[in-house]
Amino acid sequence: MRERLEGVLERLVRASVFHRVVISVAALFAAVLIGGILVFVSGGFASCRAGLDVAGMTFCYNPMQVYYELFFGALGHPLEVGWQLTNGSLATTLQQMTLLIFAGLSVAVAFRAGLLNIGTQGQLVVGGLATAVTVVYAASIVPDGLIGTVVLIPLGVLAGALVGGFYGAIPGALKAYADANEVITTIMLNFIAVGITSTLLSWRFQDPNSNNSQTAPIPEYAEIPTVPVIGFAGRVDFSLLALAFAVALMIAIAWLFARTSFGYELRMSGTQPEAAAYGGVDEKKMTVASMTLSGALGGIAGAFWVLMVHGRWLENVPSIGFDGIAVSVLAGNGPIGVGAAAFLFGVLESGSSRVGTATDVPPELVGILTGLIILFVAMPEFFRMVGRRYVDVGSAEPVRADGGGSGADDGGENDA
Amino acid sequence: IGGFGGESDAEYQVGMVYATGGLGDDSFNDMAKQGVVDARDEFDLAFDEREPGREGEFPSAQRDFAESGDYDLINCIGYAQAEALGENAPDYPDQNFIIVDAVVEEDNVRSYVFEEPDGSFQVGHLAGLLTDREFAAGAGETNPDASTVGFIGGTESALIQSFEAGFRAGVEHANADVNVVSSYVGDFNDTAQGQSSARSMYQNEDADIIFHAAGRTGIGVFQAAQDEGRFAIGVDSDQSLSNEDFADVILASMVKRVDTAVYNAIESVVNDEFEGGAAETLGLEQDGVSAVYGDEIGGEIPQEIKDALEESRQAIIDGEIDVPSEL
Amino acid sequence: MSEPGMGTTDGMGPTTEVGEHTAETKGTGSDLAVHLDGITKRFPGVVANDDVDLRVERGTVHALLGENGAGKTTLMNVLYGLYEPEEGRVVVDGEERTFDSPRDAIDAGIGMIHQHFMLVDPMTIAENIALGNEPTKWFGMAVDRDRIDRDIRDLCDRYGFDVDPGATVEDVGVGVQQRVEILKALFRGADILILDEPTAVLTPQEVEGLYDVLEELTDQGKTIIFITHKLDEATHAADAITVLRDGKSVGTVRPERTSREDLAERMVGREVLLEAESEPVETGDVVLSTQDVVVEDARGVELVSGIDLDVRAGEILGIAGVDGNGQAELVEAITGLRTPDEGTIAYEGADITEWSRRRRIESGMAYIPEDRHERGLVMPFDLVENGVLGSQRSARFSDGGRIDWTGVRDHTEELIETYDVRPPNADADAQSFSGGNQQKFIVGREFERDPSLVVATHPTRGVDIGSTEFIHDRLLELRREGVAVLLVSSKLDEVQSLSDRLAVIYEGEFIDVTDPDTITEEELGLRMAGHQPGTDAVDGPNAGESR
Amino acid sequence: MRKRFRRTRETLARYPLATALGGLVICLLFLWLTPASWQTSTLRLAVPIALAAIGGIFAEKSGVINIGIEGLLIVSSFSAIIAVYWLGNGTTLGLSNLWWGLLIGVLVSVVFALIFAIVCIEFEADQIIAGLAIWLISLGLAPFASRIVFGSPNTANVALFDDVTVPVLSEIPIFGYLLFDTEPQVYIMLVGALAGWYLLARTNFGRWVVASGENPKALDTAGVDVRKIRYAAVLLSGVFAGLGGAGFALGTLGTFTGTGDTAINGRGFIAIATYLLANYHPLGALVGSFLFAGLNSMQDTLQTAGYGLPTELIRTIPHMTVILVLVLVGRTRLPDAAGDHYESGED
Ligand SMILES: Nc1ncnc2c1ncn2[C@@H]1O[C@H](COP(=O)(O)OP(=O)(O)OP(=O)(O)O)[C@@H](O)[C@H]1O
Ligand SMILES: Nc1ncnc2c1ncn2[C@@H]1O[C@H](COP(=O)(O)OP(=O)(O)OP(=O)(O)O)[C@@H](O)[C@H]1O
Ligand SMILES: [Mg+2]
Ligand SMILES: [Mg+2]
Repeated sequence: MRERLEGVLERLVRASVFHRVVISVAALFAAVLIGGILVFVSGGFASCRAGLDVAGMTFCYNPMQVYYELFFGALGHPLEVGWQLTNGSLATTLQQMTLLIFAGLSVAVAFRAGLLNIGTQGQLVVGGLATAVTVVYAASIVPDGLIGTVVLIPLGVLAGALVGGFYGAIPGALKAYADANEVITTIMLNFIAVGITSTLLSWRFQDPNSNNSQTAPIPEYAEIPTVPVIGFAGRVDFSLLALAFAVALMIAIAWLFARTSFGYELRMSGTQPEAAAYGGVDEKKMTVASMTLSGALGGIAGAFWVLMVHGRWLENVPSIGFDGIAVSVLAGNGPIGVGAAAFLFGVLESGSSRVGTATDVPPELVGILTGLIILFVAMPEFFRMVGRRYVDVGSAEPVRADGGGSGADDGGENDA
Repeated sequence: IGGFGGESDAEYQVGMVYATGGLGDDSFNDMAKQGVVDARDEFDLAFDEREPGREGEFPSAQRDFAESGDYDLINCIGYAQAEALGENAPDYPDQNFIIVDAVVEEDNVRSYVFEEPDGSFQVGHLAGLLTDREFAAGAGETNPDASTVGFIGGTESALIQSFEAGFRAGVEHANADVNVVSSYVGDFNDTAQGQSSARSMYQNEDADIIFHAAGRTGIGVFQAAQDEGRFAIGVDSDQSLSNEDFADVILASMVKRVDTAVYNAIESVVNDEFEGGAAETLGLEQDGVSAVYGDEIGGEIPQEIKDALEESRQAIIDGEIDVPSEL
Repeated sequence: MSEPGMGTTDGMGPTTEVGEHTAETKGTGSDLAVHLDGITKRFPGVVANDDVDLRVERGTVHALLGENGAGKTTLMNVLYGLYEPEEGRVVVDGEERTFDSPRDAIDAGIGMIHQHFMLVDPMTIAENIALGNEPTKWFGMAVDRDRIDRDIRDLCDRYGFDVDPGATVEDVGVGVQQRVEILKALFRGADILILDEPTAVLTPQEVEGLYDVLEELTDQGKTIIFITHKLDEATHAADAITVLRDGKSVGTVRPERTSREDLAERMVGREVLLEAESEPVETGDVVLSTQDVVVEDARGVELVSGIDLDVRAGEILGIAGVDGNGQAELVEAITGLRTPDEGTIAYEGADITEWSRRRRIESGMAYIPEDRHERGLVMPFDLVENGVLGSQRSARFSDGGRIDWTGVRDHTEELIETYDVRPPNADADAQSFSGGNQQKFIVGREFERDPSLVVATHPTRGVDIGSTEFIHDRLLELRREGVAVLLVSSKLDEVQSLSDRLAVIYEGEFIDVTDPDTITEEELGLRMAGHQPGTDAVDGPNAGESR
Repeated sequence: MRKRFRRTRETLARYPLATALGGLVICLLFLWLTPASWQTSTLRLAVPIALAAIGGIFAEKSGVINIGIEGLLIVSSFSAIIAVYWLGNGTTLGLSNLWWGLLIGVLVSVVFALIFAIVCIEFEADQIIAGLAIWLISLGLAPFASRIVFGSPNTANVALFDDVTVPVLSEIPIFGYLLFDTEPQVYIMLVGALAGWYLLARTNFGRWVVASGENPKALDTAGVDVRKIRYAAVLLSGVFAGLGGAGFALGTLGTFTGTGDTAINGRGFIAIATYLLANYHPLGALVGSFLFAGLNSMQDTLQTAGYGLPTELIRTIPHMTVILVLVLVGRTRLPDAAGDHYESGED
């Protein structure tokens, strides 16, 4: 009986996709639960005009309301009357999701290759600047209108991918040829990316018409166009085309991993580098190649941030790259999972501004929640233990004798 | 689902979109908040706040308020919101906005700009006059043998550089021989680095007085001043009041009355007198910017210096002194 | 010759032998150092020990014999407190004990030298010996290093060991490491020593040395249990032998009353051929040749110092040597896992020194790596994915970048069937197979690559008799088909019986290349320890170990 | 070229104490030749880096890579400040409230380290990911709490530690004034580094920590509970990081800034780079922290002296240096079992 159950559990544990989903959902719930407790308790220390009085203390925050705003706010309050699918909040959610898919894929590719690329952020920063600068300069020689759109957008994405890829190749090469730990170098390169881009900006690319630290705007026709009729209309900085591209890229990466020699070699390098070397993979080249691919994806995230969201590059790039780590981890570094995780983090991102306006709860809450989710996702063993306990309670008492007791009589028999 | 905090049923609703750096900066944003809090105490008013973490969040923050249609006025604090507002304002023609520190030429936007270089000129003048003398007050004293003053900025942006430009002009106006050293920490939040920077100025360059325009980083300047027994000049609000722990080294502050701007705008809305499309310049004359002497040690500044400052103030107002706004 | 009832399987209880055995000595259990009584230990899906009895008399050497996976290590881990048995009693020195951790076992005077040495490589020998039992001074504020050194010196004197306590473990040879392990146990006052496959990595001379040590120890009243699956060792060194099969004890015998054949049959449960015979075959062209190959480590120390060799088609060139004498590096240079610092390597007439590993694979070089867990298999991948390892870019399984997984699966299933990989489940992860089955799979994959050269390193290491036999047969078959084979092994009987020519490697150089049929095992052992043929020792007694 | 570097590095690693002393001598030479403000700034700015690095050494040596150390610095500095704010000036139970603040900061850091330890050791979480999570949680939690208490992500100002002057010793020329007339957190750093080195190199606990990171199974079979050692090492990393964060807060910051990357501003990550460069030697980490802190305060000196390099570029000097040093001296050898779970009885 016990073995049967163990077998079932074992199989559950083995069925990795299902397993991943269960763990991720459980982690989400656990994080939400703890976050809720945190919100409620901290409400006891905050001051407010009206609150919930419990045992002489006044609790100012209602966790239910916070989560209502966080999760439903991000979708534009679907349960309220007059809800439209194409609302601004949902657009923001999907916009973030799009960017996070790129960033998450970037991290996933490196992680799968066994490289802890913490540098997606830096790759995104330099890639984005390259996109903006390229498009601004190219716009002066390319005719405008539809031709401009068709030429400039791919050109911009390409520029972002190339420069991001190059910036990712640096830690790759440092790792391959100088044994420099990639965690450290990528963290450092993130700082350096900020320094370099901001120097470049003030040196040459600053928009002369603005006091903000930013490049000149790219022409309107070079921004990712929205889909007419079914798309999100108006000024929402989101395009279904971009999301479709992200999803396509996601599927392409999944295909790359599963079906191609390169993907096989990449996964093998990540799982067991010695075996990969044995199997004919040049470890150094693979390190550089996978970091380049990862960097290129980071650069593409930067490109879309520029081409879809702002129409220019601004200093203080949001931490899409770091969130990409969270997305990839939550997805177990699987490309398809990245889509789902990116949606969740899109919701968190967009919902957090709803929380900020609609409640008095400090907006840093969302950062804490993100951390908690990652923490719980990182410990599948915890949920396995919880699960096992749950299963055991429902089963017959397992037979488990400690050494000693039962064997006492046998000894005598043997001696006889 | 209702929150425990309780919904407000005030007659007027105001939205605040603060500059990056957010509340708690002891200066710019806190001053803006002071304005809306003052107004709330005065009128039947409630307000909601957004603190974007970076420039890219401004468009959506403004839009969120405007989209709901619940707000009688949306206050956009900081020059960095200008472009976002320039794009958003025409989309919501019935919504009233104000912007501080920049001009947005739209019919529903009222702009408030401050003449920071003029205010900085004033404190520069003060510093230039004091550094040459023997002066001790509170926990600080000058070194009469060296005549050096310092400027510490947050990031090296055009706005902050205009503070430095005014400050340098003021120092030079006082005494062309005084040496001005300057440094940009690159961060508005790194107290430790601000401290280290200021320490280096006080110790290596023998600076007597440092004027900071560096937000939280400036706290480090005050700490260093206290440690080294020198002086500092605050920015945006009267920092000898908002940081009273350091009142014994804060000679003066270059105050920017963002609170007045916000209060006035709200008042005009309440009185139904809001006038969009106009830009209001707040300079020395309007008391929009001014050198405010430190609460604790300001009184010990010699009268002739105060008189000299008053003189230069008038000269600027009268256009006799031309204060540069660029380095 | 066979004892009555011993040739058959399970049914015949251990009672007879044990009874007989104990009857020869004191008769009661009172002088038993260890008595394991009805031990059962299960792992998910496996019963590693099934109602095992073991009685070990004080002051004797007791061998535990069995195939891979028979449960020997598990049984000893139970005794050492690493595992908690589901059933059964552990009686030590006549007292029933429950060991929750090795600490308890150590306190009861048990020391264990594990199959894989439990040493901390970057630490010194002294630090390792004292680990966990450091005497302290200044109220526990500091380790008393002088006292450790003194105690170690005392122990070395008493048992005739020769080690340098200040040397770092990773810098000394396996022979020394093993002595360190024994010293570690003695240092904490062990009276009962468990040695798990202590001879796997030793030269015959070192093995002899170990026997002497064991004798010395038993003379001092210590009790030894040692695990092996080598028949000779058990019969040679032990006072009593207990055989395990499939987790069950199939009896305890005295070595003088049994034969190798009989023991082998007990272990395997059927009759086995103990040696493969290689009949002479026509050789062809030179397939592989190296010239003056030099390999240095990161510090610039030469690991391979100028090796020349030729392997012809249809020939097996054996390389014998104690691990760590450069054979691993030589093989890596040949197979492309490492670039030689000097010298050239030619393959089928072409200079391949600069070729990548991939190119070598594609040109028909098969390679059974030394370490199947690290290199030969991607452990978390299933067998299908492992089946294409090395061929992922070959035209056979891919068309310019895309892998034909259906083809790979068919191929893998074929491999599983031909090479009798058990369980025959292509979708199971490589790590879920036992060592022997993993090895069979690797061997199959490499042999079925249609190679012109096979480089086989320790192809049967840790593999039980049955599988070993099979692998040897396949190797000889390939040779008959005209494949060139380079065989590296530290098992003397293996290299000796399979090779057509035999080279002995010592400190990165070939000591000698001979006809394997004309050299005795003892001579071979001497060469492996660095003795040039016909001369005296080139170095001191420990020369082969410290590098 | 590479080989030579590696050889140099190995030689250095072989004589760690000599290397550390050599580094120290070079440092002192620098100190002698450079302005005093640079030196004091360097010492102060080195505090969080050095102590966090030493903490990190213990955790990683025992086999648990703690990249959440930045988070520990954040929570400890925040809670130290808030504790002092609540306690106010004065003394409690005969101990200055600043010291209570320090203690509370350390305690909070230890609590976070404990959570991290449980997650990694008990629930076998991936250490890098869990460390990242600890950082993210701290990064959110400190300003979150600050907003609830102060209505702002930044706290109020509190008093700072005063200098403590050691009589006589402070009269020593060149560095007497630096090392013996300074603030408590600097003493804590110096003593902490020495204590860390002693603990690691001279006590049996230190040996067990090393064994636990290199070959836990060997330690286990030698009768020492690997889990206990790892718990102890991670908690110790919490203590050191807590001392670093709280000492930095109460000795230098005097206020906690919660916006952006907070007042800690990546110093925990620099600490990780520091101990990797120092090849896990606590005294080496101390010297390494001087390198980074020194580069940081050098920026100030350069800028005020009017060398007009772009600020943004100067600010990346420490980061570039890290990469350069990593490339030149090559890979630090991570403990063999770092990052792996260990379960007794695993084969
Ligand atoms: N930790 C474990 N988890 C699950 N199963 C195990 C574990 N350790 C051993 N086993 C199982 O127990 C059986 C006995 O293993 P054990 O290591 O005792 O064999 P052995 O006789 O020492 O073999 P070898 O000669 O190869 O060392 C193995 O076949 C294996 O299936
Ligand atoms: N830690 C473990 N968890 C689960 N199963 C294990 C574990 N260790 C060993 N096994 C199982 O034990 C079986 C045999 O393992 P074991 O290592 O004893 O084989 P082996 O023949 O002794 O190989 P080797 O000689 O390489 O050690 C395998 O089926 C494997 O699944
Ligand atoms: Mg085994
Ligand atoms: Mg075994």
